[in-house]
Amino acid sequence: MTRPHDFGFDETAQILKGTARRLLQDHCAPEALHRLVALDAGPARASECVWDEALWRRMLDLGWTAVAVPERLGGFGMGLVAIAGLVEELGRAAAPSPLIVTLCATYVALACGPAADELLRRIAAGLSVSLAGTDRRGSWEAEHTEVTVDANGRLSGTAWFVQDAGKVGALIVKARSAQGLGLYLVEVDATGVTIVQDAILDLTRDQAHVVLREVVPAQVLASPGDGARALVAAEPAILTIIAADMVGAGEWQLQTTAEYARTRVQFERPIGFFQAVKHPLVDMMVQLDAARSLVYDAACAFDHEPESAEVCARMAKAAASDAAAYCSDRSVQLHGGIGFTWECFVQLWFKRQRHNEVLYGDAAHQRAVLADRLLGRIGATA
Amino acid sequence: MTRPHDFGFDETAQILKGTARRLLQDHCAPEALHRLVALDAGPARASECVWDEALWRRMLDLGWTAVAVPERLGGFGMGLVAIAGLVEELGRAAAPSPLIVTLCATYVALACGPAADELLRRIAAGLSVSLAGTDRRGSWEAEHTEVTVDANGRLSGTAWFVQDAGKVGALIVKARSAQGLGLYLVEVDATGVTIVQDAILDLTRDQAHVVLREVVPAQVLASPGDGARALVAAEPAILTIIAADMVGAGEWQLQTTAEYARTRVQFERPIGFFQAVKHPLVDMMVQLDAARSLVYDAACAFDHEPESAEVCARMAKAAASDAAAYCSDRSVQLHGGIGFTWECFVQLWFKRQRHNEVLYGDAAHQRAVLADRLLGRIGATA
Amino acid sequence: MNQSSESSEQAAFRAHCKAWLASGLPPRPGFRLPLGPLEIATREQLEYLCAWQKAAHAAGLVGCDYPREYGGGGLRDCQWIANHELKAAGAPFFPNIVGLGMAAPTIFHHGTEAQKRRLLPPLFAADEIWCQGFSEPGAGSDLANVQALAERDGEGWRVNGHKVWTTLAHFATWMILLCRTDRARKHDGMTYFVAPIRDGVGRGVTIRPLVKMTGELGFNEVFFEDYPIADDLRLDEVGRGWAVAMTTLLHERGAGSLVTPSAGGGLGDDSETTLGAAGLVELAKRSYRHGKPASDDPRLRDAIVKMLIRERAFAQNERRAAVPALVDHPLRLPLQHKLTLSELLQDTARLACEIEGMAATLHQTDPNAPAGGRWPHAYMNSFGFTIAAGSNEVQRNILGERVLRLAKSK
Amino acid sequence: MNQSSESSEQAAFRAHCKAWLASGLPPRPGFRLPLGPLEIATREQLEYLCAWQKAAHAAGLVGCDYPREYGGGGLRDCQWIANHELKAAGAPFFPNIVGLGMAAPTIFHHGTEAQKRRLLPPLFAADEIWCQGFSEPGAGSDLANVQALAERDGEGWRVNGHKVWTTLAHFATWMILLCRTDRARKHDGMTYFVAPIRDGVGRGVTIRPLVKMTGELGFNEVFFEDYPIADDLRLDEVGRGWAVAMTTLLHERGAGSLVTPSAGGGLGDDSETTLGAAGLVELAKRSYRHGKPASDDPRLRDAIVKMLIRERAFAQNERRAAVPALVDHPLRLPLQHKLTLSELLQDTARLACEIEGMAATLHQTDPNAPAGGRWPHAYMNSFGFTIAAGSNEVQRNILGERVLRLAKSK
Repeated sequence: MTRPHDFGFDETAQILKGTARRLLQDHCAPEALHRLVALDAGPARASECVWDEALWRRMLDLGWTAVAVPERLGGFGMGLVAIAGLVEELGRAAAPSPLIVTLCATYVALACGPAADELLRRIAAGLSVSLAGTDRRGSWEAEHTEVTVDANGRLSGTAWFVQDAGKVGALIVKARSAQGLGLYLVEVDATGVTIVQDAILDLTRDQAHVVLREVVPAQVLASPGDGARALVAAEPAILTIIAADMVGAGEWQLQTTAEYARTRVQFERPIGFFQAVKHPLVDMMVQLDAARSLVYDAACAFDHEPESAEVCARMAKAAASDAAAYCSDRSVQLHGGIGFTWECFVQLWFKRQRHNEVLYGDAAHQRAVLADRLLGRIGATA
Repeated sequence: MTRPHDFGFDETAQILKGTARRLLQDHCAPEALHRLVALDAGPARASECVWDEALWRRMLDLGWTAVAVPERLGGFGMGLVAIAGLVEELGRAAAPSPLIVTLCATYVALACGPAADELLRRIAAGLSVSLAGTDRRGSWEAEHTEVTVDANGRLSGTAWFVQDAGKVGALIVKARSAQGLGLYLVEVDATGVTIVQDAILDLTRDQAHVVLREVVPAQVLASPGDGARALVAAEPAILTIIAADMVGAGEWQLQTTAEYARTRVQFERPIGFFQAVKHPLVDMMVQLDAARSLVYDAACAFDHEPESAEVCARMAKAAASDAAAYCSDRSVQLHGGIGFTWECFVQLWFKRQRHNEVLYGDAAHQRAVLADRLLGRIGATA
Repeated sequence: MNQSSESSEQAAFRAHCKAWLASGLPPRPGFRLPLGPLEIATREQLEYLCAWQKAAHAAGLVGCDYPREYGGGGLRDCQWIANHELKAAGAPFFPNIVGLGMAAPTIFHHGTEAQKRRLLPPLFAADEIWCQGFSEPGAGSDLANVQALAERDGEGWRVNGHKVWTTLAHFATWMILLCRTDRARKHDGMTYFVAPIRDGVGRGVTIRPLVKMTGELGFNEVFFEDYPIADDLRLDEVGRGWAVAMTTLLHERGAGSLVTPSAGGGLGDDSETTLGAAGLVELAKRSYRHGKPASDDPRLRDAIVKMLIRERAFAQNERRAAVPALVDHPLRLPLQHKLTLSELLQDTARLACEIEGMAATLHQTDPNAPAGGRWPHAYMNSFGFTIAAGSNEVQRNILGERVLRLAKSK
Repeated sequence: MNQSSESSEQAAFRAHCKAWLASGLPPRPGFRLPLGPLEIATREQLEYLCAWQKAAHAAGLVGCDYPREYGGGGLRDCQWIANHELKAAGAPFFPNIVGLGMAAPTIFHHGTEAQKRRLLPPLFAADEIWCQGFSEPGAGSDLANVQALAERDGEGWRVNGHKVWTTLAHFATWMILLCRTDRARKHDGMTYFVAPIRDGVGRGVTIRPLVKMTGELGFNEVFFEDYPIADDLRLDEVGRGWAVAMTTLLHERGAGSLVTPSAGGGLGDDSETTLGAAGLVELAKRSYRHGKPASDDPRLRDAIVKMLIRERAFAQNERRAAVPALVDHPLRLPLQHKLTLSELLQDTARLACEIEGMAATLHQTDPNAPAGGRWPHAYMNSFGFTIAAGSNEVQRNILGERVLRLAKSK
């Protein structure tokens, strides 16, 4: 396949991104977001699922769950490059919604073949779905699920760190049996499903662990033994999506902190005059630009050159995680005292970024896997 | 034993350090040093051994090879804390001499017991000695020597990365036999010894690999099987001495670069006005002070609490290596164009520091060993 | 541990500390202790800690180097010994942190005899808690921009203004208060007061808690509206406020001549209640990466050892600062104290979050949060320390200008 | 590789490049090639590289986007395609780096028709080598402080002054020369000339090589004493020198509208002649740590992969810079070019030295020096890049001010 020099970021992608920017500016501005998710500073807030369902209905009206679904299944069949543009805007707005998990789940479903056609149709029609299969140690590796399938095809065990579980209608559950890993669609209201909300720091999402007790899945998406392959195929898209979220959120952190540096006066100067403020802002920009270019590189590789998609996606996730960490850290420090308060908006992005950094493996994890790919496994040289 | 709160840095130590400062200011000022070692910029210079033998005789007159030798063997019996102060001054002046290698060798001899009494007497009287036993990969670990002893006690093989080999009168050679590691005194002019000067970057020392062909040692300092223990006992002192050299050299880099920042004018300001210059200078200072405190901590531990000497020494070497790397890097960058030239003195310290950083294991090596001590070996927890 | 260079007074005092601490530590409370004075949230925490400071003061471990007539111990160069023994014994911290670290040395150097006799004894005994009224919304790092106005009103003064970041204000009896008394002048237009703010609540003083980004309390805003203050509560002369404030900050930054009484922060169980690098080792042994203990990951091992080295270097800097022959400039090490400590705490907490991985997403109220969820909170709270008392950017300016004699950046 | 968004002109040009490069590369020379234009040391190296540039120009790969009447290819937006194919083919670099990257776009934008016709064709063909006369001992990062004085002398000018850091001056025919023509004005008191300095040697021009900290040559000092220069060698108007110099620097920093012709630097064997991160992988496989290959050390693996990521990000930034819909500010990516590339090269070389361990002490003349001793030299030479063309400190100011609209620091 060919890799377009412009990443394949075409007019449709531009329109999608532009629409997202405007919708979120209108309905998820920082003031509104803070009022929505940070009204209560008390610790009880941590395990609540707070979001704007009216905004979600607008997103559904715009068909955003359908963007990645093929046209033959009722979707728009857009490439990951266009999706990355959309997700950048969700990150920039720090918008709480089940869209990102649903997009991730869509790529898993796409990798499952015809067995997931029905699910993809439902997603295109507005079903929100999250992925469930991380173990208690936070590992997303295929073999690390704690959910098992019994001889009757019923699922039992706990899936940890399920993102936005409080907002979705269904889950794609990773489960092990003697034949290997399978993937199963589970409706959240099915018998035997208990969703236990975690108390988390990030105010712009929710997280839960999902306890399954002999749950009959609504559908088998990948039979035992076929699940790992589908997950591996979808992983570059998932990593790219999370990285795009971080790049968008980082841009908000950069612009908001730069604006503060242009207006806050100390020692009779806007603080951006001081190189101790100016240069870290430039370094935020440099790191973000590197990560952003790698996000589009990875999305383009996924769309056009699958054999290099994994390496590119891990590079993007690693660079974006590091950029997010640096931008979060400096956005608070450079805001000085005010940046350290609950009422200042920077805390919302800080916490969203910290959460995204570790999702599906932090920067060091991605680099460790990349080292295996690019330097050979340890012991291979000796 | 007890650890004095003031590190045991007493009046004698102060006098030794002060004398060294003055002597080196008078006889090894930067201009004189540059004239001595950097007269020739051509590549042939790299494998020459250039030093000021008259200055060396002054050092001998002051008894500096005798400082660590016990009084009963004709020395001054001073502690490592006092030696560290002396070595700091050698580093500050970037003085070329065989003193540092001789001090390191002295601690190996001290760990050999009565067999090395004669050698220590000779050192106190002015013999300069270097250590020989690093392998071609640069490992100083006891088991990695490439020199072997035959049944007749003759030494053969190559010792790599021998420091200041062109200046010393004798070598302490690590050699393996079936019975284990032994330590041997070899005179540099003994039959079968060939000293091949390496071409190196540092202009303030020389380095060689020493080829031994059936060399009859002048003396057995540690019998086969006893050598490793002596090396382990001496290693904290060796690491502390190299770290002290780096701390002294780093202080020169800091003060010289700060002086440049006070006087060089750009944009109508002394460049030290700009935080992009000021803050790195402060960070140089912060890193140097941490390393310096750890050097005296390590020296004091060696003198008073041998059980913690290794950990303290490795911490000092790690911190000093990192500080040296940072100071070297920034001393060139902050000097701008002029710092990048042969005629500017900073290159001399830059290269000395780069050399010291890797001697006896760089910062990461020290931390890897420290991790084994402080976190347990890998696999111990599982 | 016998110290070779100690005077006999010091040796005797050390022995006294050891003996008293062997039985003088308070029992563990039935509730969770805060991680530091800035995190004191409940009155029961405060009372427990005040009782402990009072007992330690009664035993002579608090304010040892101050004269006896001011509630001190009348000793010389002994507070560091008490601190050392307190830390070794795993004693809890002293709650009157602003009082001990900032108000006491300032009152001692600038107060009248009457002020010293009135204010210092209850400060040492934690009978009266102190808070600081320096920062304002427009005067953070740029303290010389203080706008809170004290105007002459008969014999005394009347204050109008708005202070922020006043730790412990809701528990405090007294505030050290920096005001402008002359709008036409900058540095020499300020005056320094000690304000009985608890008595002022409802009579011109309003205290409003500021919520930190963690959702916790700890700081306050304090509003003054025509708040009356007597002239005998002025410290030093009118217009000398900046100089007095510099004494305060010198001590806050660890560079003062009087050692601040301090203790560990724990009750013996380091890994549970402190935020030191030792906690990282424990955490790494309990956390997993790539299916193996995080403590087996060579990259994390390297990072943890770096922190252990920085922590030891910090302690050894304190040790070396007391050895004149190994100090090049009297302010060089003391002015690094706050800078290096705050960045060490921040980097340690950040690394802990990395070790925790996905579990670092959990709030401290989540039962599965590792180490009680304290590390992500510690990371966020660490910004209070890197920003407060002159941001670290300003600290680097001060070090560059005062120690390296570089041109002033402002 | 067919590129979906290319015009037919571009596609045809790409095919042409591929076809020509399949046979047009020069044979390996019998001597060692320098690592970059700044390291050209001997006349035989220069002649080999000039012959190569001349051949590539004749084939249409150099100056493709310039008009034909100036020796260009008359194409649109094709130079990047040539550069891409040159790099993919492992072609050697072009030696006339100052000419192609700085002089050509400046002459194109500010020169007269006659100047363009006279100067550009031999520049592209490497028949005339160019050097830069901007920096002075007192005007490094602060270029506006240029003191070299050009005074009216009849019809022409007479120049007195001292330029430093003039790469390639000893091989150059021409110099771009920034002079002060009005002492009373700063930015608008400068004028820009193109000076035939080879002809001037012995007639007012003295060239003295500057020795780098590596002991190598590469830079020069140039002294002007009553050096005469004709008025038709002035570029743009008197007093407009600063504006013209900004065009030069914009292109040097990679932010100009004209893409600079460039190639790889090697002849197919990456690990031997380039300084990229791929060289780190090879080096790590051949080096040892703790008795094992350095490529098995997880900490070094992590560090090497970081460099591979930064290197790819740099290339992807170049790619994204050409996609307007993914660019927020026109100068944002171009102005990062020199900053990120120079720090990437520096950090890569520093890491290589760490991988080498003790062997990094060896000079390139030592037969045991790994990779021919190029990494420690590359580390030292990298400071030329982080300091030159406006130190990276100044680059960060420019980015902060022009892209983030922060207050000017100077």
